Amino acid sequence: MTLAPVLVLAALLFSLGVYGLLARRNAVLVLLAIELMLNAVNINLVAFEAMLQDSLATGQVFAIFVITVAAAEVGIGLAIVLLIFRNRATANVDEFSLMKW
Amino acid sequence: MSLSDWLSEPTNWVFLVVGLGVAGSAFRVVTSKNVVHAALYLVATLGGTAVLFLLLSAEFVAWVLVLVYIGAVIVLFLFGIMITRAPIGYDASLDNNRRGIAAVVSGALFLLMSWAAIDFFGSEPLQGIGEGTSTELLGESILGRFVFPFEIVSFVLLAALIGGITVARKDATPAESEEGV
Amino acid sequence: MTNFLLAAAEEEVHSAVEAAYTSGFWAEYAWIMLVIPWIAVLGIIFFGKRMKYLGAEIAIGMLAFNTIWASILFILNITKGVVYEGAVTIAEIGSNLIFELGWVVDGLSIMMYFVVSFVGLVIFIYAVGYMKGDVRVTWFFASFTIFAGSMLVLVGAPNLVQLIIGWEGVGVASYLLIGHYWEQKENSSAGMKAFFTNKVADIGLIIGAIMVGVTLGTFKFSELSNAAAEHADSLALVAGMIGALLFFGAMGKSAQFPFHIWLPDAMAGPTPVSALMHAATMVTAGVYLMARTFPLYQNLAEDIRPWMVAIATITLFAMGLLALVADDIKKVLAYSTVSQLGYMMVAVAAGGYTAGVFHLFTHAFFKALLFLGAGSVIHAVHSNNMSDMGGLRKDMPRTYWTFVIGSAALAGIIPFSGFWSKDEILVTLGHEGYTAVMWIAIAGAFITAFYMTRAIMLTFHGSYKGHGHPHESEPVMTVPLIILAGFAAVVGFLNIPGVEFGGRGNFTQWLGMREVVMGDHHPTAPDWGMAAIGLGAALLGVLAGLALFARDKATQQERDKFEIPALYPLLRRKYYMDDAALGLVWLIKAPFARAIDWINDYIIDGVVNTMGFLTAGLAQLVYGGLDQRGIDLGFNAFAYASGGSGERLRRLQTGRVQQYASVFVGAAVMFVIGFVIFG
Amino acid sequence: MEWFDTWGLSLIVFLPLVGALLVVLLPREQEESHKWISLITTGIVLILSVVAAANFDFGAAKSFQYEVNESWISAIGANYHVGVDGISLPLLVLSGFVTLLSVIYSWNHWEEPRNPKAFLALMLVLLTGMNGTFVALDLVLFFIFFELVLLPMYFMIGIWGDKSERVLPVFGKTVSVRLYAAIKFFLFTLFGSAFMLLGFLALYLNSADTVAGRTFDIPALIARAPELTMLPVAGWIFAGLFLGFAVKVPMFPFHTWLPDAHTAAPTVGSVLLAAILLKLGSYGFIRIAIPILPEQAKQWAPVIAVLAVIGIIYGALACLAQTDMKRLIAFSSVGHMGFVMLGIATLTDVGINAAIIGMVAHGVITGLLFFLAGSMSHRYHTRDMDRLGGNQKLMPMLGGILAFTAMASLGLPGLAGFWGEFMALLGSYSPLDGLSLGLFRTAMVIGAVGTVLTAGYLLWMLQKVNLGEPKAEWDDQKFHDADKFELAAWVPLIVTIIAIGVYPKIVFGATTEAVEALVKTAFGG
Repeated sequence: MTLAPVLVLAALLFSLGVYGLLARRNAVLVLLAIELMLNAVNINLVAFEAMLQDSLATGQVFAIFVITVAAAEVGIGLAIVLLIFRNRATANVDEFSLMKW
Repeated sequence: MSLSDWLSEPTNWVFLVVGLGVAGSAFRVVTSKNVVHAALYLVATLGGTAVLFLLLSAEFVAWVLVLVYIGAVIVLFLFGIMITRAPIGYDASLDNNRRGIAAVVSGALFLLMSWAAIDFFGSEPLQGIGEGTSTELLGESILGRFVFPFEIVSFVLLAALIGGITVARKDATPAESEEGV
Repeated sequence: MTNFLLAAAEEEVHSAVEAAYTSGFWAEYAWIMLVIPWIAVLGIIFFGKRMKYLGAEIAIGMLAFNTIWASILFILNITKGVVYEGAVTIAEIGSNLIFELGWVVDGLSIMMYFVVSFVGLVIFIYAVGYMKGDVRVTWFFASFTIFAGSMLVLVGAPNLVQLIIGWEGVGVASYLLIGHYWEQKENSSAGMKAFFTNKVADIGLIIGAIMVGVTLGTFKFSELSNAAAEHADSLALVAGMIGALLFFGAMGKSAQFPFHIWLPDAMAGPTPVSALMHAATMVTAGVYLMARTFPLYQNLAEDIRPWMVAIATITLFAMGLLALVADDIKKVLAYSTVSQLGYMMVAVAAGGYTAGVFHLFTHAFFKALLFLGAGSVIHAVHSNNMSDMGGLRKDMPRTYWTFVIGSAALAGIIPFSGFWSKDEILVTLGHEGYTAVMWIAIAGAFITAFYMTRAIMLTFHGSYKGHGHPHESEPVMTVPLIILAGFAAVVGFLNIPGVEFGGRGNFTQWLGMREVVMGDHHPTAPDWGMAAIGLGAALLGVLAGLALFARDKATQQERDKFEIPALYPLLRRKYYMDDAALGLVWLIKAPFARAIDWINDYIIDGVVNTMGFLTAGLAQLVYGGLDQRGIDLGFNAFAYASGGSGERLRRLQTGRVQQYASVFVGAAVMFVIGFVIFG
Repeated sequence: MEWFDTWGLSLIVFLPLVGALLVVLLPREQEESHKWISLITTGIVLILSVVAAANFDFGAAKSFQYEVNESWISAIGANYHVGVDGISLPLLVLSGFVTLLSVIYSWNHWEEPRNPKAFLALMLVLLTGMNGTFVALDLVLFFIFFELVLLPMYFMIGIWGDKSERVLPVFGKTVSVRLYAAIKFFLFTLFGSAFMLLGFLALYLNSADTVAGRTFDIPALIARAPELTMLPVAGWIFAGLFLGFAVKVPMFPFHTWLPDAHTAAPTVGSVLLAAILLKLGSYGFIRIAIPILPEQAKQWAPVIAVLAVIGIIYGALACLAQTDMKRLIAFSSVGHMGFVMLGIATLTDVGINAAIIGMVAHGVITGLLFFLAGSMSHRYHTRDMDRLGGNQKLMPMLGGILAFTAMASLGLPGLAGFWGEFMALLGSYSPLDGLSLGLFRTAMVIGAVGTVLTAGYLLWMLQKVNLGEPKAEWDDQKFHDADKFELAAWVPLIVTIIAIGVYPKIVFGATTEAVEALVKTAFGG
């Protein structure tokens, strides 16, 4: 087993995440795309860890951190979407316009 | 290393199958016209990723991924989808009208990153696959060398928790008027 | 060209004259005359409404007091000569700029004190009758008293700054009184026109005063005269400019062409106002200013005098013509006033100090008389138009006879006062070499006599064309007429060449300014040849008037058109001067002002608002990121920056959140590719 | 009276703050006590200012008197340094005077949403800021007071201002008049003073060679002017100060906050804004910018003169296009302050004296005009001149006072407004040696034309508002003429206008010597 295919897979996931981020209107789906990107990062971390065989297992540790942060992000992100939805009755990103001058 | 060499290794077959599954379901996550389906495809992606982690001998991370993500985050997502009453079922308006640009940009990004990966790590072998990383090592690492980031992350989590509650609480709605200047 | 100062003899004469003059109590306390009108104004405003004659008592009492004081000074001046100057410093800027308020007592100012107080007194008394039952009698007398006070401040001014104070003061009084019936827009507009026209001319006066002040370090007339007499080098450099500017100012107040446009409209005010301000005193302020600064023109600013003569000549002739076609009796007199002001101005400009001031003096009496007579008629027939009058001779005998005397004086019929003063002007013009101007002035005398005959014929002869039965006015109005008629008849004798009164020669000597001995030409014996020509022109005018207007004709317009068809449209439109002025004002007010307003709102404020919006957008961007409502920076900051500018725009711009992200990611990719390839 | 010599000024400055505190502490219901406290406080402040003026040594008007110089923030060398000289004395008295009259006027004139407590407290804080600016002799102190003025005025406009809405040109946005004006006022001034602060800091950094010797002290900086003005950055410093003060004056083209702020502000707000706040800018020029950087002042003088003259003509023409009476008066301020700045630009003692008397005269005259405009819109509920008319008939006394004030405003000789205009023109006929004669004399002529236009728009306003028959819509309405509180506030102003007009020495007596010394120190000769 070699490193490159894993990295390519991670790159693919990341790119798909970017695509989703740019192309989706629904806020929940945008959040999903972000999860994809974070997941790609995790794969990278673990793969490099597997390559380097670090004595502290740094890659895996950070993958765990990323998962934690991702959980936090999803929590707060969804809370916001919820709130906006409650006030605006829409979860579409391009209709968020809360402030007018 | 030729393709036949690569294919001669059994783990690579496993990787190929899992990787295609991950890639395919990830593709469906960002293209599905159904919000619930998108979320379920993400479950598949994450499950595949967990298998991949096992292949890369990161068992602990794999189980964390399954437990935290599939167990909690996705459930959260589904709740979010239900509460925002996103149309469960086919909905063409889930995408905006800039898919072309997005596709070009992300495609270019993908090409760039894979080129870089292959160019720099093209034939880098992965050693020690299958040996497994001891959870003990991880534990020592997290609570030893990385205890400070760990504590910070826990704070972030706490803050996110409180923040999420504060934001989503019903009586904490923002001021009704937005007439500000 | 007479240079009246023979350089060698100058000092000697100067000191000799100085020694002969005395001051005494009456001159030292002459400031009281300048101050009590203002006390009277306060008295009228605060107590006038509760008094029997609504405040007129206070005004008349004040003027009576002033008349007595001025008469005493006048007599002192005739017998002994009086000169005094006093001042209070009201501001000192550094060491070289001092502002003073003061009073000057010399021949010229005594003459003006007397005219203002005496003619004012008579007219105020007349006004009690004329204004009876008016809407705002108290306010009328208050404004009128403001005028009297300002005029006294003006003529008593020892320096240019005080003169300007009085000058603008009479301007305001004029504005208030012309617009006395401000319920009608035309009247308040006439007041505005007067004020505005004068204000334009005042630019000259103010800048001229500034130049005097800076050049000489003082605004005092005495210093100005001395500097002019001594040909002070600093002054000589700018004297022409100063002279032109001061004359520019004088043109406004004395209604010289082309600033005459305000005076006929000023007739919108009550008739006593027209009589006192727009005939007898205020409009002569310009002539007075020229007389006060006469040494400057005599010695240093000679090169502009031909221009002054030219303007005055246009005024005296062209405005006389306008009086021919006016139907409104007050307008006839108004144009006549402008024309006579031209006479005064032409005399002063040509170098005839005494001639100009003497005409000012006589004109004050007979023109006030004519206006009051016209007022009496208007009071009786309730119309200003001569086409509504006619045949009033029998109904109003006292008005008629006094009006005739006034007209005779104005037309220059011997022995009435106008004859003597006009004759002196003609002599001066001849003597100074302005022969062409002299002949124009003689033609002007013809026109004067002509239009006055026309006015008398149309008003008092023929058949009555108005409504109701006109009656002679009550004594409170006719007695002033008779008094003024008496003066109009005799004041001319004061300056018959060679005839002396009191101990100090005649009017010419009384007027001598203290600072410099007036050396302008004043004949010692009458010039009977010139008198005959002038009188002949006047009589010709009377005859022409009689010939044309003795017969009663149907309407005013018919007569005019018949007689002077070529000139008629031009004259009826007043040479289109008013239209030009209105056009100018419109130009300033409509396109210019609107353009400025537009620039202010759209361009300057536009820039400001754009900056404001941009800044606010930026602020929202930052604020949005920190907002406790949890608005996610990445999603919405740009949306806020774009602001709520319509659904369509908003969608476009919110789309940009992701568009921006596309660009951002794309650019990053390109950058890295570029870096990889070229790096 | 020895204590007065040292702490009198501080009392004048901070007593209003104490008053404001008292007002704030008392419960909202006790309106009468709020009013009385404010009245007594401002009254005492005015009395103290008058006492200060009476004890002022006019023979030594050029030196600072009642001076206090205590160390304050020693780390940056900022001192609590206050004092008055002949230049600031008239303005100090003016600010106490106008504020007292504003309190009297406020007695029964409250704009919605009433709340006298807050309004009076803000007014008192404002008084502290204004007095403080006029007596501060330390740049930090000056800056603090200069900015302190902003807040109360911001709230006055924003809370008690015009409740209507208007559509912004160009953008087509509908904004609330008062909020728009308040924010514009605030941001504009803040924008300018940011640059001013930079200028102050640059002066501080260059004030001495050693860190310990650096100072914000104005007299010390003036003493060091010859070195400071030769600095390579001196031009930038002056530009910063210029921007800060020019916005406050305001000079064309930084004036656009002024019509909006004036129009939107409550009556008393406009009065204080016009009477005193605008003076802070021109005072800053005289007190700080010119004496500390004389060479730069010379270089900038033509620019200032040109902008001033543009302001005069521009303001007058803009006035002619207005339909809103208050906005017209606001624009007239642009023109009048143009004369003030023209006087300053000449850099002569005549011109600067003209500027000071112009400031005082504009303070009382335009203050009175805003009082009148406020009282009229109080009664008619409109400021649209097309709807007004015949005011003289409906309210003779108010109309008469309006006519008088308009006359004063157009610079009628014998009233206060004349001296500022006349002497500004006089000064620009012979500006400081080295300044372009041609430019300044052209400016003089244009300025003189400006006086004509000024007369034009004021008479036009009088005709539209005061004269003619009242419009039919007012037929069945009862109007009460000026009441006793209004008269109590206005009559002192009228008397002042006449007094200064007839006897300008009231102002010049204090200023002349100080200005002369200032010009001499700055430009020699």
